[in-house]
Amino acid sequence: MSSNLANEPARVAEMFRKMVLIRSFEEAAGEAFHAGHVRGSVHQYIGQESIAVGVCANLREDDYLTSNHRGHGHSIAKGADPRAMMLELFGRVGGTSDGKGGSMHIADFSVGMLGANGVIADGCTMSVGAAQAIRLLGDDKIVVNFIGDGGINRGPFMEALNWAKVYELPVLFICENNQIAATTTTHLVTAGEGIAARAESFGMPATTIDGNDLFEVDRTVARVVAEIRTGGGPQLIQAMTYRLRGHFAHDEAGYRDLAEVEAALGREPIARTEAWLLENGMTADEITTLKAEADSEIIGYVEEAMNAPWPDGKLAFSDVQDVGAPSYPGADQ
Amino acid sequence: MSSNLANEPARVAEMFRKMVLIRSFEEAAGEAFHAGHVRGSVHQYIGQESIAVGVCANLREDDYLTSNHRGHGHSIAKGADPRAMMLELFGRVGGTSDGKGGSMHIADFSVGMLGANGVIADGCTMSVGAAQAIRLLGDDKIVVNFIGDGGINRGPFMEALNWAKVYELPVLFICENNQIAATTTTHLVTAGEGIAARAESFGMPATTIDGNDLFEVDRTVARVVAEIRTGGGPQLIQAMTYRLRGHFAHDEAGYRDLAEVEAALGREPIARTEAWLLENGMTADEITTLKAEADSEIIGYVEEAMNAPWPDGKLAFSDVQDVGAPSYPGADQ
Amino acid sequence: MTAMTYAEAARLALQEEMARDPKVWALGEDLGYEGGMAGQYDGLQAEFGSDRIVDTPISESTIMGAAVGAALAGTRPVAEMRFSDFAMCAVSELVNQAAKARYMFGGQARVPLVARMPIGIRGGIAAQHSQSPEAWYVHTPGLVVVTPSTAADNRGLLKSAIRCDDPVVYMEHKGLWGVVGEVDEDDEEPVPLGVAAKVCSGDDITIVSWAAQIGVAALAADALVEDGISAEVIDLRTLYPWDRDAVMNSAARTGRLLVVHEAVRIGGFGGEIASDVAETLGIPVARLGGERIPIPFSVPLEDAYKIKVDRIVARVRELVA
Amino acid sequence: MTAMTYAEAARLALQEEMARDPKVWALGEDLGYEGGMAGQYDGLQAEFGSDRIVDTPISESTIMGAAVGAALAGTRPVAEMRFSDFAMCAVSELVNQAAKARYMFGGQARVPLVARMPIGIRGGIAAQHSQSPEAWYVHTPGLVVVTPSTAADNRGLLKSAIRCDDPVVYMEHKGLWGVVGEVDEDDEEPVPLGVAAKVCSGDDITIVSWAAQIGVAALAADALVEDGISAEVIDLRTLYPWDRDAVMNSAARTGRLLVVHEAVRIGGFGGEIASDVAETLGIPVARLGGERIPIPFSVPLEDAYKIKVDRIVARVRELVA
Ligand SMILES: Cc1ncc(C[n+]2csc(CCOP(=O)(O)OP(=O)(O)O)c2C)c(N)n1
Ligand SMILES: Cc1ncc(C[n+]2csc(CCOP(=O)(O)OP(=O)(O)O)c2C)c(N)n1
Ligand SMILES: [Mg+2]
Ligand SMILES: [Mg+2]
Repeated sequence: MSSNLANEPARVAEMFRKMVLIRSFEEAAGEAFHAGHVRGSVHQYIGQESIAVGVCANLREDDYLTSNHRGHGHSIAKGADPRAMMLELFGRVGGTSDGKGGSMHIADFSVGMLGANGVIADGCTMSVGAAQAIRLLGDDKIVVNFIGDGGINRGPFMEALNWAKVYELPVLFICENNQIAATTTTHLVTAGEGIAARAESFGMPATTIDGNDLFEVDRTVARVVAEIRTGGGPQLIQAMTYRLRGHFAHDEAGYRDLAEVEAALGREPIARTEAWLLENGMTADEITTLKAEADSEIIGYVEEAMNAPWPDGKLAFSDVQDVGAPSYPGADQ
Repeated sequence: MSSNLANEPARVAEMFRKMVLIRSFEEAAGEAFHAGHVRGSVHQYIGQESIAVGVCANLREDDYLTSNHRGHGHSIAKGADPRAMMLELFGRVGGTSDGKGGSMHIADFSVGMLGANGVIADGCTMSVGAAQAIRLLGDDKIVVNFIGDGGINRGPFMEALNWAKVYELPVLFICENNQIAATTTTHLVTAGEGIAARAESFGMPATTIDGNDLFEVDRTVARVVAEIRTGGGPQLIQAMTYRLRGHFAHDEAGYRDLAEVEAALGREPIARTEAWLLENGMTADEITTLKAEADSEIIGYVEEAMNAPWPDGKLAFSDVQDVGAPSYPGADQ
Repeated sequence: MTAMTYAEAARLALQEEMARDPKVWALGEDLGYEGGMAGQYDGLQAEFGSDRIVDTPISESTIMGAAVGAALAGTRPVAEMRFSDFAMCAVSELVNQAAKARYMFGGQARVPLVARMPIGIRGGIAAQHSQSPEAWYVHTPGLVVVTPSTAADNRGLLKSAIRCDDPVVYMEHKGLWGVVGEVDEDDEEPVPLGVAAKVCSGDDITIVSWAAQIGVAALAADALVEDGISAEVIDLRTLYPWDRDAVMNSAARTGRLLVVHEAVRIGGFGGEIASDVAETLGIPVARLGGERIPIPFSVPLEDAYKIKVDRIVARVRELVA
Repeated sequence: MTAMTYAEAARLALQEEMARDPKVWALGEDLGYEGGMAGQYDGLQAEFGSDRIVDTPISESTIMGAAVGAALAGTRPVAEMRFSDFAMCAVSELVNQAAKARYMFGGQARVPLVARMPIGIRGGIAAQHSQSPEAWYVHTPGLVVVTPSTAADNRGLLKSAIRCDDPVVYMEHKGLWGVVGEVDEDDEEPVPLGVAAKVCSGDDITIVSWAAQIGVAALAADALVEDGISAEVIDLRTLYPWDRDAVMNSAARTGRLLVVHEAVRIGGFGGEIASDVAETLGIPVARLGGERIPIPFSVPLEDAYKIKVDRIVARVRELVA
């Protein structure tokens, strides 16, 4: 694993802790889904944790993040509260959206997390607008948008690349290339040399990195964020990775080549970061403890969620709009 | 002007005749618009005639063409009947759409002209589908799509580029780069090096040519069409040109730099082709006659259109759909 | 008669039509391996090849736009949009192009495509995956709109939709994918477009509905028997053209009309039916539909949106009282 | 009072709001030099700079999507779509994102944007430039829908739309751009959303309409005087929320209702109003709207689509008879 003089073991340990927390969250979310406690769909981020964590370690709390359907990891990394997120998945009071949103609509505006998104690539166009708002308000925030390697083929994403560069907006697009979109091997439906070449055709600098290498993510994003924040214009980072689970919790991914999965497990980011930490002063015991703490933190949230009150049906009628707000129980006339 | 051993003077004269016919048509359409005979909008093709004519000279009648808002030239070049087109502009019986469509909806399916289009870039996605149909039906037709340099920034066009290359479809995209979109100088809203670089980023061969040079258009399209027809996959040609008139007939183009217009007039395709013909055996008299014939042909259509019957209001209710067809006069219940 | 699910019946219909007519093909995301969201394309790529069951990039505009172009060029594409919510990424292609090509070109074109876009609540997939925008497309000239409610109808109506020379917006209800019904496999006749089905007969009130709401309406009709109220339930099946004669005849006889749909009530298609009946017959009319809120995620919130049996029963009681 | 056109009044409103609130900005194609399709942005780029009147690429999805993001991030964008037909290239951004963000995120977000998308027939711009899809957006939870019919309202309602914290679909009518009306420049108060205006008073029938159709309805009311029929014309101005009280009160008094809109009648918003009135008051209702055909190009064909004075008069006579 590549290293870096700036790699402070304490800092790495903290990033590692977040990665492990995401992993625990996702395992628990999957189990809760299979146990029937969580409805809808749950797209797990397992195997990609180093990307969200490495990216967000280089953001300020007031920077914005826009995400996609696979947004749990992005949210936790940006600072959203995993307890409120778990309550949301369970549809309970106290959830990030009070049960109105669910897994695909996690958001925490207090930490700049402007929302997961159920519609692929719509978050991309929203990002460039958020960046225009930043400019208009005279702030030095930046916007980070996460997009998958399947999502890059939607027109709005491509429009957004052009737009970001035309106005030289402070946007960082992170394409998490896990090589698959649902059941589709993306290179089969992606013409040309891929997203980096496309971004460059818009005049946008693009860097391809090993997304499972926390240090490479950290180092690259640190540089790129600094460039963007100081007015360097938008950039794209393609983070190569691998989706270790099915597309969503109810997908057994039978289409996956087992040898490929096996190989990917060997490049999985948590074990790699763990190995570095073991070489750099952390003990196996400390790591075991850290993981157990993460697990028990998350299990606590699951238990809390399981026992938390359901929202009152009335809540379904709030927060629709101010003008012409619906009334409960609603006139059936 | 570049030349080519294959340039048969008779063939060039025939292409020239079509260019002149388009010019006459567009001048007449503009006049009819200003005189109040033609309603709606009329986007003239003046100054770009060599592109449509040079492209279509290399197509078979059964090849498909999809166009945009500036479709008169494309239509005439593909073989649509200018008489029926003029009747359509005037909204009269006998128009290509019997008065239902107007300038932005000229089509002639009998010669593979699948329609102008009032929505920018929607024709691009339709093109790749037409190409899939060709493949499914086992034909060796190709599809040509015309797109402007403003239209290339719409997502559906970019999706279509990817799509065409993924399935290696027989599609030729012609980007007519007249450097402007309505009143917007396109390089100001187009990031990167432009459309050729973008096409290449999708793995699609792209050739940039002087679109006002009939011979360069002819030669390039001949080569590219042959490659596409024999299974070479999609390509893009960027034809540099200049819009000599306003965006539409009611636009005086006051935003135009007069020196630029002056310079563009010097590169205008009809005069350039004319010069070649004069050097290659055609006499000035013959050219004068040819132009006069085109003018009088078109003036004849204008007069006919002016005197042609209006469609009966009932016709508004036909050709909507088979199932649930509206009835005339329509029940007001 | 064979028992099969709504999804299996749709698969059968597509398979039969693809076998019958080589010009029929389908395009969309994950149709091959996944076989569609509910297995409605299972095995068809293996049977017909990847040129006829086309796995596409995530490019909704082009899925729909390509279908329009392919229809203009003489084939019969089925454009699978997965969710009517995602079809909102392709509205121009559907409404500006597919719906208008024939007309704008003075009858030169035909656009025989099926825009397949499931609607409705499946449970917990919330605001961006549960919408029922059928009223939009009913309001759009050029389009036919179909909303099957049973396995047999999903087979028979999909066949009609594929054979139709007009663009058809085909809206399966996601909540019905797994519902089993009897299908007569030997009878390959399509179910005609524009013809309603009578779910149960009654004399006191006509209840008009479609898609998943039909099951709820039928239960309500059962419950009303205890009140001595006999309700006639009509499944429109096709929303445009809707079977106006069937509705008017029934409503003229019962003297009361209630339209029930899962879609939002305000601006919903129930307004068309109710106002048409009121204008034509001058009888009491009423509508039930979702409140004008996005579909929420959590169980009690989603429940608060749904039109359940008790609400239908209560409304009918008021009308009949 | 100053006489100005509908377009000039809109320009004035935007200028006033941009001067008042530095968070207000606009984005769209050709706003700078061209000043918008009807001059409704004339001179504003010179006054406020190209960061606040932004000339964009031809990227409708991003015009709308960027507006959503910019609204979430604390500004008040006006997304100019030029034609409601082109806004169909950005339906997901409007309906899946703008309309739902606040709700899906449990109230964390506000989306104070104006999606400006002119509707209607201007004359000869045919099927892809003349649509009136207001009913779609009325049916969409989260959205406010505004359709001004006069210069004064275009100023006052645009101001309200810009100040509103909800996403507003603002639908000017292209046929009204050049129509002159009196505007009180000194009165900077916005016209409230959701409040109808009485165009003329009457006792025999209530005619509800909006946008360009108001002018036609008013002429019809004039013509009906000769028949001894006194018609009250109500301009809804806002379609969602529509001023139900004003309509119900008037209709309860006159005892008859006619809704007239330029949009296609079938599935149009007239169905909502007529059925609601029929359900609530049980009085005779009727609707007039365009036939379910795309808007054709040629004069007699376009005329055959339009709802002219004589048709309104005839329908009212039937109702009052
Ligand atoms: C516009 C749209 N089309 C289709 C879908 C359905 N869908 C959800 S996730 C997904 C695959 C996404 O793949 P990718 O972008 O690579 O992200 P990943 O799942 O690999 O993280 C698809 C097709 C959607 N949500 N939105
Ligand atoms: C989707 C869409 N957006 C906007 C328009 C309005 N419009 C018509 S033509 C035009 C400019 C097109 O420029 P370009 O593509 O360069 O073609 P040109 O007019 O130069 O031939 C615009 C913005 C439209 N017709 N469709
Ligand atoms: Mg992926
Ligand atoms: Mg141009």
